[in-house]
Amino acid sequence: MMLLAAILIPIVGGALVMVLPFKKRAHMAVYLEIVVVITSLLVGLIISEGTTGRFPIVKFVNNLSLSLELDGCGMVFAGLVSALWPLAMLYSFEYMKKEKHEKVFFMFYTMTYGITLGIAFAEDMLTMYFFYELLTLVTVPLVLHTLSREAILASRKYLYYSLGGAAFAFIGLVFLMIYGTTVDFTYGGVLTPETLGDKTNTLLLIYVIAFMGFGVKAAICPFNSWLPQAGVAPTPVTALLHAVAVVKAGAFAIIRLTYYSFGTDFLIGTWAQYVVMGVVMFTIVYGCSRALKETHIKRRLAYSTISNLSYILFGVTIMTPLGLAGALTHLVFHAVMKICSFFCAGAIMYQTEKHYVHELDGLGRKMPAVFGVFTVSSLALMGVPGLCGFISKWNLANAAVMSGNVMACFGIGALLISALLTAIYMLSIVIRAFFPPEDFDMESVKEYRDPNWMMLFPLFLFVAAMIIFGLHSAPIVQFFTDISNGVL
Amino acid sequence: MVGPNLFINYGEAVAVILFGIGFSNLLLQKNLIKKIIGLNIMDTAIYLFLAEKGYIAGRVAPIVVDGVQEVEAYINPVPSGLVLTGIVVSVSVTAIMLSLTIRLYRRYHTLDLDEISMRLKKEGL
Amino acid sequence: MNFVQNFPFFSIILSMFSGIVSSVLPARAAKWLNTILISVVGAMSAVLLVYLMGTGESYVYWMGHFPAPWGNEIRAGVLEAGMALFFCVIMLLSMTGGRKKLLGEVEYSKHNLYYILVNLLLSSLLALVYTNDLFTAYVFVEINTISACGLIMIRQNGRTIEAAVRYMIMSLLGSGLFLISLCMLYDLTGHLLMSNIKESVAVLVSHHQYSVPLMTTIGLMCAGLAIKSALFPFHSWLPDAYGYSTVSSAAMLSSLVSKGYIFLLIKIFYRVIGFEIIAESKVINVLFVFGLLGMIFGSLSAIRENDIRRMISFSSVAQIGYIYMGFGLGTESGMTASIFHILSHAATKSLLFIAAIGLTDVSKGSRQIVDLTGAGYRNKIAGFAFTVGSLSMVGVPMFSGFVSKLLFAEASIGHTYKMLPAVIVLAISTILNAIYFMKTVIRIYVPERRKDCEVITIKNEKEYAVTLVCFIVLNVMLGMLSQPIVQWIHTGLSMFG
Amino acid sequence: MNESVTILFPIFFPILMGVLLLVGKEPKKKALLSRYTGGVLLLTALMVLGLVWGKEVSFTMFFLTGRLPVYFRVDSIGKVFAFVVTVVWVLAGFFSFEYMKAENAPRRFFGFYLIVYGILIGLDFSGNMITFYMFYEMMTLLSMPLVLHERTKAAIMAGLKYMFYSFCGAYMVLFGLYFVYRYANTLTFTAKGVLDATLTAGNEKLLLVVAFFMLLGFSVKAGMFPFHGWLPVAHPEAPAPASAVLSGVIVKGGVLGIIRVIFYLFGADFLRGTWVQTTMLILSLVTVFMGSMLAYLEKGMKKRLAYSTVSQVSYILFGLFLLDPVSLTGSLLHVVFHAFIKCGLFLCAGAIIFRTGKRRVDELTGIGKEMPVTIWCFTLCSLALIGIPPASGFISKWYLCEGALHTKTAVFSWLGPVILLISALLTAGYLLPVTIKGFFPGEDYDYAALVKKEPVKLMLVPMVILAALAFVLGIVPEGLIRQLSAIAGQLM
Repeated sequence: MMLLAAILIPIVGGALVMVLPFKKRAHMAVYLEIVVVITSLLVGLIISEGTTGRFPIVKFVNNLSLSLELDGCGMVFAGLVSALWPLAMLYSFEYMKKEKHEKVFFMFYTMTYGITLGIAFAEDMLTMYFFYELLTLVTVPLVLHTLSREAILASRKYLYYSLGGAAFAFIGLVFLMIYGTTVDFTYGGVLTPETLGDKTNTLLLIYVIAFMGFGVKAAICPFNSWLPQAGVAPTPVTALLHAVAVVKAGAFAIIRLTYYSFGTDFLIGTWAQYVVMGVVMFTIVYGCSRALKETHIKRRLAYSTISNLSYILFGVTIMTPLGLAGALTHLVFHAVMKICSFFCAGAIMYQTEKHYVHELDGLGRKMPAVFGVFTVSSLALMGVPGLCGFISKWNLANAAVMSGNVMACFGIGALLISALLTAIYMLSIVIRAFFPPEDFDMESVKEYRDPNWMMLFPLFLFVAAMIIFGLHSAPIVQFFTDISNGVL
Repeated sequence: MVGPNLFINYGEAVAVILFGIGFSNLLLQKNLIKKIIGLNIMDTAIYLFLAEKGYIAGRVAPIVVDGVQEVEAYINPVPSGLVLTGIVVSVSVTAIMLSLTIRLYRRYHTLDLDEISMRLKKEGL
Repeated sequence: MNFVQNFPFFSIILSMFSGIVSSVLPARAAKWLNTILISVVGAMSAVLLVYLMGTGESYVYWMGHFPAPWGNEIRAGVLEAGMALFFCVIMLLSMTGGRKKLLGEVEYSKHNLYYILVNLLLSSLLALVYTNDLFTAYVFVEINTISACGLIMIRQNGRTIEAAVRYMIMSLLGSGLFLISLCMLYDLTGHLLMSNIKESVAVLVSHHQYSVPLMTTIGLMCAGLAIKSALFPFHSWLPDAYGYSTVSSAAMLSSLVSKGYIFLLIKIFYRVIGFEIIAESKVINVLFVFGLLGMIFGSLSAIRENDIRRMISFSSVAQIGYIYMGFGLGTESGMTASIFHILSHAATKSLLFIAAIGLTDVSKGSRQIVDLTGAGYRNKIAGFAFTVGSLSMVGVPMFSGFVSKLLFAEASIGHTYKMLPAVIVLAISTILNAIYFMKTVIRIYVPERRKDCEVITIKNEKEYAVTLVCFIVLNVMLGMLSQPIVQWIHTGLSMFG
Repeated sequence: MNESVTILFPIFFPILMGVLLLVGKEPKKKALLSRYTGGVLLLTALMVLGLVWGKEVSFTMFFLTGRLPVYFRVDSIGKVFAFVVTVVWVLAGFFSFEYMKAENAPRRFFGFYLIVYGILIGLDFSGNMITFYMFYEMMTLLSMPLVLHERTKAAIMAGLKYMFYSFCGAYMVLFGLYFVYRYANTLTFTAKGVLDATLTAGNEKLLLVVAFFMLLGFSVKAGMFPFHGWLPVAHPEAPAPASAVLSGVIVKGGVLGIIRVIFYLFGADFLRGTWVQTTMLILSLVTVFMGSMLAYLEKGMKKRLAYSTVSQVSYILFGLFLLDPVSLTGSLLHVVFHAFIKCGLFLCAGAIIFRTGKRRVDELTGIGKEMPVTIWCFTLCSLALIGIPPASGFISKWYLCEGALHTKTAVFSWLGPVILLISALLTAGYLLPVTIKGFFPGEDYDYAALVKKEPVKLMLVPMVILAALAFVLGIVPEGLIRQLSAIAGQLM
């Protein structure tokens, strides 16, 4: 019941924005912040109470139903989202000052929260698919927001890709309905040898198809081109949705698909595993190299997101409990790092209207706070020990080594190459900002300042999170390990 | 199985051939009038077929003139009924087609369907 | 003999009669008559449905109390009654939705004629649904054709007439095939009543007699009805006919007329030939292939199209492809899926047509998609309705389209050869649908830059809005509460067998 | 071994101070800056020396995750390196007070200078591989500002190149690290290796590959062929004191890493006689020769010194890869000596540039007349580097050759010494001309235009000290040798 409430509050609350008459902008801000915070508190409460029972909403065609339940993975994703959303809200109030018709924006922005929670709480494949589709639809207006030509193109592309991906994921869903003992997520999978019969290869094929389908949202190569394009959306969207909510939803769905529906016992060691792992590894390197070439800040970050998402998927495709633990770790940690760096980029754009890397010379001197945070997040993304990025990378690589899977070992190579590239494309920005060429005249950037607290507060919080996770990650990693062993 | 049977049921054979002719006319002719003719050929072919089926050699129409004879004396009346109904239908259809044709001809002064549609494209309706 | 059992007969006769009557009525009265008629018939079918659900078995109604094999029969089962009800609902909504447009496009003097045609259409549809006699079916097929043709050409311009002619020609070809195959069947079995034919066909098959002629007959019959319901290669007439006729005609044509033929085909499968025989025959494989092709090519040509009405029409080519694909699976579940899709497509497609009209009206009547920029803001309800329709077409959960997609996929799985092609094509066609529908939706929600043109925001009259709302509700109901409907379809099919 | 927090002070005190210096505001007087830095340097130096003379202590800070503690320990090797670092750092630091007056943004320079000092101490005292890796990466990141301090296009490119190479190496190491973690029961440094025999059984091939990667990774920092590319670019670009410490000490970070990997993770016996050893020996020898050759051909002063670093550090690596106690002693000796010598040389070069602005060797005719003391220091250091007895270089090279000669490594036992000698000749070839030309400019040099350009005390003193060390350690090496050979004994 509370689960449903947690989903509905933001949806309804968001929808109300359009009808409620707000005297001042501030009122709306306060109202929305309250809605979001309440939801987050509710989610926190639910999580603290631990796993819940099954809660059916509506009965669908032949004994399929929409129903909610909270399990370990759900906890992670829900917790992550509910932790980030209020901060993102806070940030976006400041950011959206300069944008037009923000009511619509905030409506959808808040509703997305609910939908994302829905994905986290989904109890079976069908429910998740349901929210998954909704997520696409709700986020399209956000991409479309600026209504510029490229925004239209981007949102179109986004729609086609996501819906298309969903269509293929749908096949997987149906096959699970037929061949699985149930569509409910059960750790270790729902396929049983007697249901399989001689269909093994078909089902493997279907798994690959479904993987690709969900992978579209997780921006695996070759279905990633929508993500950088969607960068035309306002930064809060790019940061929260295209670095966390939406893309992570894709990764989350794949986790569900692999560990909770098809089951690793069925997949591990099959050609399907090698295919998906190969794709993922390629994406890791590909994303980084594209990021290196890209000079638009947000697009560069978007490409880096692409490769980092594939880190998560790499963990998933190892298909061992350790792998899942690694994946979850990176799921959470990357969310923090990437949203942080995106917010920095947003702050830079907001303050200076500069969008390209080569324009950033010497800004570090003028906006020390923002660029300091940016530096930390880039170090974290590189995986410098002492910051959270290192931990997740360590867990992933460790899982790869432990699995004794040769291809996984090459995967480590991919991870490290991408780490190297990350170092280059992130630090080149930092160096530019802090060490402009000597002949550069600081007068040209003299009027730029750090943004106000609404923007800075989230940033500092993220930095704190990165360092804390980096230095003392034992408890949370333990939590992930429990989940990945099917305890939770 | 062909040979003799086909020869015995030459009526049906002819009917089917006719049907083919009519069908292809209706399908392929450009000229509307010819299409309509094709339509009629097709329908008539079917009636011929039915009649062939209905007639049994050496029997009379099921009309009682000299006292009721046993059933064997008469042919099956149903096909005749079907033919009648069919004729009605086909006539009405033909009527509609013709009326449409007239309308089109008034508009475009041609009976060539393709040309008409080309004109329409030009009109850009 | 319960009184309720007369209802099918009553509704047919009533609608024919009122058709004749309204020829002498003034347009206004004709309109009311038509509205009342449709609602009454709908009510009757509803009552009948309830009654049949109660008794749980179908019944046969002797016209003039001649017993088989001489008499002409009406047969009513759950499926028939439900279909009749559904057709009535859709027709009512389409009429109310398109009425304003009708005023604009057809001169007032001709309105009563229009209502005549509508009533005739209704009667013929009902007859197709209820009759138990093949030849009667043929006759009403022709009536159906004629009235549909009338509906197309009632809006008098070159396009519609040309469309009408093309439609006429194609459907005449179809009915010709149907007729000849019907005669051959009569020749083979000596019966015209479905049930009797079925018995004798069973005998023939059991003795392996006449297998070739039988198959030919089935093939011809399927071909005929496929042509009439615009299966893929025979769809050339469709876009013009749906695209240029007045909107309520288009809605009815797309959602009722073609569906009537398809329903007849279903009846033939079950009641005339026997589903087992069909399932074994090669015919359904052909249907399956053409269904798949239709799903792809219909959508492709819809993508190329930049006239919104024609785009929607092409999409219904694709949808009909879905239905035939379901037939082609040759399984009970496939059939169920097809029947459900008949419903959902009918609901969605007429919704789309009517919403499209609302959008074009506020865009200076231009039907080019580019001119629809921002129409969604100018005519809110229409925009919303169009969006809902599109989502349902794309198969987003909680709308009807999703459920039928689900059913199709479920049905296709487990079939040895047809499984993979079916699901893959299903997915691809979903993407294609997404491409052209979502493109339009985004387009209508982009406010237009050009300030020079005065922004026309028309006040929707209640009737129109209410219609759209009803359609949306219908759609969502089909989407969310599909369970009982699927149940109903199952019982209906079991009554058929 | 007893826990004690004292180990943290020399590591984090300078880091903290450096950060304060960076975030704090520009001081009123330049002098304040240098006093502050000097104070911090001396204090830290004292602490380090305290630890170095004290007995072995260790301290576990906290756990990163699972079985990954951040763990410090003062062990014998660490002590040696820490000592070298301290000496060099302090002296170079004092030199830089004067030198940096010419440069802009001295505050930034000193800030990072202090931080890197702390990090190096941390590197030397880190007690397990994770901690080591952590400080290793930080060293790269934070020494980069020293490289691109002057912010010319060239400097920035050099900095990026430096970073790129170093991370390449670092990640190779990390790659190996994952596997070591798998096959070892701990990552804590323990003499003779940590590999768990039961786990490794059957996986030797894999582990050899892993070891190869790790060695390669560290040798990037040590500027070994084929990864020497960054060194001659990065070192000359930095201001003289920075290049002094870079060449003198930071490259030794790589050396330390290699020592840790060979003797503390895998164990010498695991590698002895494998293809890994052979490859590494070849590479190191190639580097020795190539480096000195390039230095010989190079005209720019600092660049020449940088190339010489390339070759000299590979002496050390050669000694290590021989996996022999004697040669190991030689390597350790060379670590110490080369640190002092090279630092001294760079400081001299810096002094010359500072006073005369001459950067090319052929401009230095008669420089000896202008700044005799500097050139004297330079000469002494050169002699030491060439290895002319009794200067220090001779001792280390002697040990290296001796070690090489009585190892069983087939061809290398004689090839090694030969190449070492050749490169020694080359060293003479590229260093002595400076002295000779400097003191004997020849006939056409007009003594009228001669002006004394001797730098101030603050710059002279460090140079003199270093030169003295370079020479004196050669004369009285017993104590040092005893210490180092004892260590070498422990490790094999």
